[in-house]
Amino acid sequence: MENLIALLIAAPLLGAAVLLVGGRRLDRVGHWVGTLLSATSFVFGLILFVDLLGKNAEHRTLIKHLFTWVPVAGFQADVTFRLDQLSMTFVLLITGVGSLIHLYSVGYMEHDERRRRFFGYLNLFLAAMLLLVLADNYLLLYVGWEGVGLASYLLIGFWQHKPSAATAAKKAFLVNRVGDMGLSIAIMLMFTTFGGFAFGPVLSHATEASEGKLTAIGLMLLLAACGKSAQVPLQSWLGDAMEGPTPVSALIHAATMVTAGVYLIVRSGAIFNAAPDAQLAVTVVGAVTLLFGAIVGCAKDDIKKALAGSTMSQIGYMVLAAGLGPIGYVFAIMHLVTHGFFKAGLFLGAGSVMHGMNDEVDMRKYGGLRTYMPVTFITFGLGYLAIIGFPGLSGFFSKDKIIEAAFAKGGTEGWILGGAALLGAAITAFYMTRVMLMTFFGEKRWQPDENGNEPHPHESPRVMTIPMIVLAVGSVFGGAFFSIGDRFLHWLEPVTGHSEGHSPVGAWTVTGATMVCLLIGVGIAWAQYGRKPVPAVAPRGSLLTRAARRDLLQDDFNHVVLVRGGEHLTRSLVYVDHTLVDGVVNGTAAGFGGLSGRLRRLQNGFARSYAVSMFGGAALLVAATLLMRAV
Amino acid sequence: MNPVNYLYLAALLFTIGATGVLIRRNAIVVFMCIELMLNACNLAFVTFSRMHGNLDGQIIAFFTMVVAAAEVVVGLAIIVSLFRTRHSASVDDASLMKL
Amino acid sequence: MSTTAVHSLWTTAADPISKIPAPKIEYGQLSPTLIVVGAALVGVLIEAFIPRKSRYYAQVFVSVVALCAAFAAVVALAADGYGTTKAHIAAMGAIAVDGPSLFLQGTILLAGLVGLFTFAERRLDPAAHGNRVDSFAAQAASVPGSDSEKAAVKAGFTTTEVFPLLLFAIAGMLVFPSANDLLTLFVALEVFSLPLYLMCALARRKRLMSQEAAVKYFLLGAFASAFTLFGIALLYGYAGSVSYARIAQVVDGTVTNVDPALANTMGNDALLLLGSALIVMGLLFKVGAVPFHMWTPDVYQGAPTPVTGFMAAATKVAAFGALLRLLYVVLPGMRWDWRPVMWAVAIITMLGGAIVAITQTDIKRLLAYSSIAHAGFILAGVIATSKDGVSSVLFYLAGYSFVTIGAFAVVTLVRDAGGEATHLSKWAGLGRRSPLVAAVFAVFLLAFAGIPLTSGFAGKFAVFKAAADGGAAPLVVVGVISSAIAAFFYIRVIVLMFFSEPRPEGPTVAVPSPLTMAAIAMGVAVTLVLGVAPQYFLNLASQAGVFVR
Amino acid sequence: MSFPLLTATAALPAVGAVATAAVPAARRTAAKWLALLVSLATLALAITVLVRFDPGGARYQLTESHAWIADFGVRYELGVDGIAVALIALTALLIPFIILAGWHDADPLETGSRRWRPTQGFFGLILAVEAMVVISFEATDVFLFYIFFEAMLIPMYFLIGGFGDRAHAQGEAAASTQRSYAAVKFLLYNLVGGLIMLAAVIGLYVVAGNFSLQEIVQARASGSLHMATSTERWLFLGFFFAFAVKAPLWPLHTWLPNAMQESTAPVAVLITAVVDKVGTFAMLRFCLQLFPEASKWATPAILVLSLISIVYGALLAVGQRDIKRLVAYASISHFGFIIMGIFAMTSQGQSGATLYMVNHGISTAALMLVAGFLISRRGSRLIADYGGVQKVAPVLAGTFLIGGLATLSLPGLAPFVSEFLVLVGTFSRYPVIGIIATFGIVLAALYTLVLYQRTMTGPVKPEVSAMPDLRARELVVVAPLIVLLIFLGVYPKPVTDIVNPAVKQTMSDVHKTDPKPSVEAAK
Repeated sequence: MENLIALLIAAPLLGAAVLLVGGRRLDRVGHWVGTLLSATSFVFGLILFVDLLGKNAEHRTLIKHLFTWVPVAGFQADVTFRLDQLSMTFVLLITGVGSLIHLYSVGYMEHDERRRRFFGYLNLFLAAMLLLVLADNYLLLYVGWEGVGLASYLLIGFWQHKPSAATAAKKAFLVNRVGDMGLSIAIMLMFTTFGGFAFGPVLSHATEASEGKLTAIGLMLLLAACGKSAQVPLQSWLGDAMEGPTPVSALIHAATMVTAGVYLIVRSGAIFNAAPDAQLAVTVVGAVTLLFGAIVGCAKDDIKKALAGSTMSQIGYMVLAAGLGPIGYVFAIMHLVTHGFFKAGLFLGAGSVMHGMNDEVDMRKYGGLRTYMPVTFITFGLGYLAIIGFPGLSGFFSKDKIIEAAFAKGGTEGWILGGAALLGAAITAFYMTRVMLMTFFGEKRWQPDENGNEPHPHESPRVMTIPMIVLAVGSVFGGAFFSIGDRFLHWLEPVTGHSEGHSPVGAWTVTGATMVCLLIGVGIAWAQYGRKPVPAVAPRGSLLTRAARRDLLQDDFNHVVLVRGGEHLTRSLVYVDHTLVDGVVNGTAAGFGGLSGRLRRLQNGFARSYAVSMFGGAALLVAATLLMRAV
Repeated sequence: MNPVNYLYLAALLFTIGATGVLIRRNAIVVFMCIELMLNACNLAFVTFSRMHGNLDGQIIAFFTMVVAAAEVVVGLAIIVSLFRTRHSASVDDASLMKL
Repeated sequence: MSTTAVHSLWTTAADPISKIPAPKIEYGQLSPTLIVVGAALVGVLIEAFIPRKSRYYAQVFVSVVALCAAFAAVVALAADGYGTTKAHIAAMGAIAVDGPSLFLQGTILLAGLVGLFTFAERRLDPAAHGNRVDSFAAQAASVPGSDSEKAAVKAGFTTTEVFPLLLFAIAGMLVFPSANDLLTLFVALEVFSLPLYLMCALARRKRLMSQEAAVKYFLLGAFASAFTLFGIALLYGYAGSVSYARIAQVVDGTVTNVDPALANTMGNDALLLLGSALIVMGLLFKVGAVPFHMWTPDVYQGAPTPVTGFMAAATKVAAFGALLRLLYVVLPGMRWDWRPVMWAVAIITMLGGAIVAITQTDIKRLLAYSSIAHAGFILAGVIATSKDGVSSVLFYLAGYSFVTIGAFAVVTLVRDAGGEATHLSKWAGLGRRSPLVAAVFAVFLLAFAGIPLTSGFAGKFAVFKAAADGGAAPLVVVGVISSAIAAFFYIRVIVLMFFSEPRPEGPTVAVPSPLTMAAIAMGVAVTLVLGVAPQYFLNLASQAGVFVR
Repeated sequence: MSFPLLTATAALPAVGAVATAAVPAARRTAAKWLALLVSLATLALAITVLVRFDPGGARYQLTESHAWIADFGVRYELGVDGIAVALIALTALLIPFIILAGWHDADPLETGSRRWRPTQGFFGLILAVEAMVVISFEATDVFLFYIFFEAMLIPMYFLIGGFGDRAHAQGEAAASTQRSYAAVKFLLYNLVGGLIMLAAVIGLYVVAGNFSLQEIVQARASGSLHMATSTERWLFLGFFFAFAVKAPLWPLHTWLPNAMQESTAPVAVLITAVVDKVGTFAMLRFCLQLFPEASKWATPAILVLSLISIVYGALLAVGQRDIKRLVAYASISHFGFIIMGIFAMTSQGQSGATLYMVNHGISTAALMLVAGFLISRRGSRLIADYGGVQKVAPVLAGTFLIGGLATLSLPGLAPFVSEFLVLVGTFSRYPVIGIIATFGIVLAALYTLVLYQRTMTGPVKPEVSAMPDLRARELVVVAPLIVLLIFLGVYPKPVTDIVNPAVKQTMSDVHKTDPKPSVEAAK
């Protein structure tokens, strides 16, 4: 059974290799090969899942040691996989949603001549992501970690002929690298602290290490998480990442990769539990990001960017929960899964809309599409209800739990965090309603573009709608399924551990408050975009709005400080290298040249002056000899 | 009379010769000055020979004369050929090669 | 020419004449020198009696035979153990037959032989009026460009006198390093100097420069030897003798039977110091050490290139030999006085030669300055004042002399309308035109630069090692630095030859006769052998490293 | 005695060099094939060495020892430890690719005289360099090592100065002047380094009396050979200076960009991937073993310098407009890592450094050779002259990207393992330095991706629109390297197994042990 774990990764890896090396001859079948292989690995996942369910909770951990990777003295890195409830959850999410999106892409990328390569990249991503969640030590996790980064780089920049896409891809990779730095430092710290970096030893002995070290490790892991999960301050890349094809945004930048940070924190729970300061930092980051993302989401007119902001904010919720410790881990993962469903669904819906609208992304040019593309409308609508936490849908359960837990942290912290979470809920309701209204309601606002061909909105082909439907189903019932009888809790508890939080305010109060926030948000949105028609060109808007449109000026900051500053630094260094470092050497050479030129003049061609020098030399010689005797 | 004085004389002559070499332009004169230096050496040899009461110095003086004569032969030959090509015996004119 | 003999003659003047002991001369052991001198005299007779047409061949034949024979004699003597066990002072104290002298004589003879080949080269210049011509004036006496010269050329005259002159010079050089009293030293000095003065004046092309070189060399040389002679006089005055052994004793204070006059002069260190300083100066002039070097570039440039090559190689060998013997045999007692001075000289010589060479534009001057720098390196070995020091210097000289002759021989090949094209700019792109010649020259340059696997490196290493052992580490550092500087201009030439585009009107490379080829081949062979497998020669040198006292 | 395998490994290319150079002018192709075959045969020998070498066995194996220059205390002593074996294998492996990649680089444009044979010279010189590099990896006699360490400059010098990129912006004349400038710079830098080392070598002889590495090390260990602290330090500095020039270490690095920029891509690879490795190798073998105390004394300074190299090199790489210069500065940054690993004095650091030498060789070869193919197509080294190549030559772009990813040490590719080992090794003893060095990985990503973006992506420039994709020969060069990169990234164990014992030895030579973790958990 363990060997299946390896196959789980091998299948998509094989796909990637075949598709990328295979060359043109595979162009016709490439996409099906890719879809098939990801489906295969999903099937493997299911088999393993069933197998785990067969065992009792304590023995639901499978370890598969493949080979020794880097053995140097005390430094022993193995290629070992660990399949437990946590990673199992992710495996199913990744392969499941992944397969659906493969299917969707078959239709979506139909007219792209490089479709084969697209599927190769998708498979590569699956393999890397699976490696990430199945690794049994941090170094191997690191491989998957950067692997998904690479895949995301390739996919964001898939349309490389667009400079914007290439730039976005580069940006994503670089920002992630900053995070990776954190991860590698964390691993080094683990090595010097525990003499190793495999989950087992490190996590089981976490408490023995000094709190200072643990805090350091925790903060470094948090940095890594920020990079991968687009949390403040490393969130800037996610918005630009929307340059990639929409299925990519759905799979990588909504459902799976961006949640890797949450996985990392939850996986390292033992460390964080022993380092409260680090935990606090995590919660703060989460809270800030969930507001940040929400606010950005409110201002964007680009449907994908709006969704990207929402993703950011939802992951903020998860990180917040993960920062709360045992009372939050389970809910973080649960929200992660449900979010995987509805956010993927929303993105696919957006993709379907764009598909029908000649890749138009500006919501102000949509409007009243519900009649043109009913299926998209319904699935998107269900996803919408789910994400704003409409009672009974999955978002309701998972988010509500997180808000409760936030209050349950207790003390002022609890109130602040909880308040932030509530506020976030309200804003979420607002911007999602906004998206909904601007896209599907009101009257049509689209005109023929400059070369006169007017978009003819139409429903997408079956191959695209089926995945949307499936995901919609998931986002409707997922939450309820998990929560009833605390199924998910019991499933995950053995790994993450769980402790009931006791919030100062009753559970129902929280729920009620959430509902109120929800209604307020929806109401405002309706007042703004439902009742009166939406202007086709964005109004100037308030200061905050304008700031939010520019991602709250975070990019501008980066540009001024990092990019410009960096350019100046490098330019001046180039100058230094040329004039100073090189100059010294050339200077010495030139110096000898000049000296030589001067000495040459002594050789003036007159025999008598030669004689003089000889005479002087003789005199010196004599003088020196006498002097030597004198002293 | 104290033979040391002859040494002083020899030194004096030698210095005069050397100075001549340094300041005179005419190759012949320069050459003569060198001869003067050689003869100063001879004087020194003879003097020392007298002081030490052995004859080596005097013998050497003869050798020196012979050598000097040989030098004259070679030297004059060279200088004359130079003179015939340049129509000048000035040492300073012979400064094609420099630096 | 034993003075002691004569002396004894006088002191025993009272006795009947019949008692005069005949001076005892070991002809066998002096045979190398005697053979060469004899051959030189034969050469003179040839000039007198053999018809002009066949003189050239006769002279070359005689010289070659003589040099080979002399070398054979040296080898025989060495094999007979005169270099080591039987080393002693011959010719009644005038000549030392020991390791260093035999080794150096061997080197000089071989260098002379190779040099002779370049002298005898007659294929480089286009034949004038159907007569093959070498690089020497048709008739030295005739004014350049005059009718008499034209006539001489037309008549196909050649200055075959250079061969006897060469032999005389070699003879002098053979004696120079093995001279064991100051008089012999002086006479030998003159014997090898005078012919060189003459030969410098004999260039066929560029007569003016040639004559100028001769004049400068002659006047300065004579000037220097005057100083030397005065030094000898003072030293004689100090020690009351010119025999090395005797002076050494006096200097050490280990002398027996001190008569009052000697006691008087012995007390006077000024004599000793002045005298030794002046003699050393004369020798430093010959090796071309700063500040007595200024004749070198001009003379090297003006003299006929074969002469330059021979001079650069053999003179250095002989002069350093003499210097070694003087410092190691006569003046070890006052080591603490001359060592610091020599330090200074070595340092300025190394640096001066290297630095000034950087900006040279004439290949012959360049090599001249490089030879100055090398003199500095060798001095570092001399200063070591150890057996290693001696052997390392011997080894260095052996390697260096052949590289030098080879290099100058290559210079003779690169010619244009005006004879040899010695200006560096004309060497541009030589590597493209005739890769082989350029490559060979590059090998020589690398040897000069002391790149490993060439004799230059082995020699430099030996010398520096000896110096460091002798506690002259700073000297080694300076040496290293100046080698770095020197490397710069050797490389410049290589760059010029290989990496720059050949000039359309650039010089052509003449195809030489087997003679020059042999000279060059010899140079390359020695360079590589001494570079890759120097052990045998190092043994030779270290066996020969002991002076007889 | 047994067959002198090591000598053969060095001698074969030497003989091949002479033979190749001797091929008549007209038979250019023959010379190429001859050179290729010789290099392959050498590879075979090197593999034999690899196989015959027993990691568990004696420190130096396949040893040979013959008298050579007794007067200098020099013996012809060869022997290989794990580190040497790895590097010999690397050298022998890369040369065939270099030759193949440079197949047309030395075809004569104009003919000087009929005797002018650039092609024969080019390939002959490459083989000569190989021979000298190999023997300096094998030498266990300091003097023997020094000789070839110096001598290898000459063929390199001719390779740099004599052969350059074909099309040049300012025309051939300007190109040749710049080339010879680069060549002279290369030679002078290294010669000065070498001469200073010569002084130290002589000093070593004065102190030790012979040059045998093993004897000296044993004598020092047993205390029979005492070295005054100051003496040891001076000698160490003398040696280290030469190696630091060759490596190259900041601030002695400026010759490398010029050399790599002006020489053809294969030669550039020869410089960074092969010749420079001798410098870092020598630090590991000679500096640490001969002068352990001085090494430890100098460690802080050297670590700082290497740190500067890492960051400085990376930053300058970002600022470059010339593809080859960019790669050169990237290499400077990587050499910083190698040296840092060596002087971190931990097993991870030194094993990592050795592994790094191998990986860097392969990855630079991959990147630089592809870059060379690119440049040969467009005839320009300026990044700004490219754009959108990915569209017209996807395979070329793909391989270029993989080379780049290797340079930024992406996990899964070989360089990651070594770089991480170096970082961990440094971190475990000098945390601050380790952390700062980690910034290097971000900068590496920056310059690599910027290079890729500017050249390969974006709209297709008209000049590159007709650019052909990789040809068969070029693919044969690149593909194996990439496969190797991936393999060693996934399974570096074969190399580490060979290297570790040697590193263990070196660690004991310098009397250092790895720092212990604060919590003994993993055990």
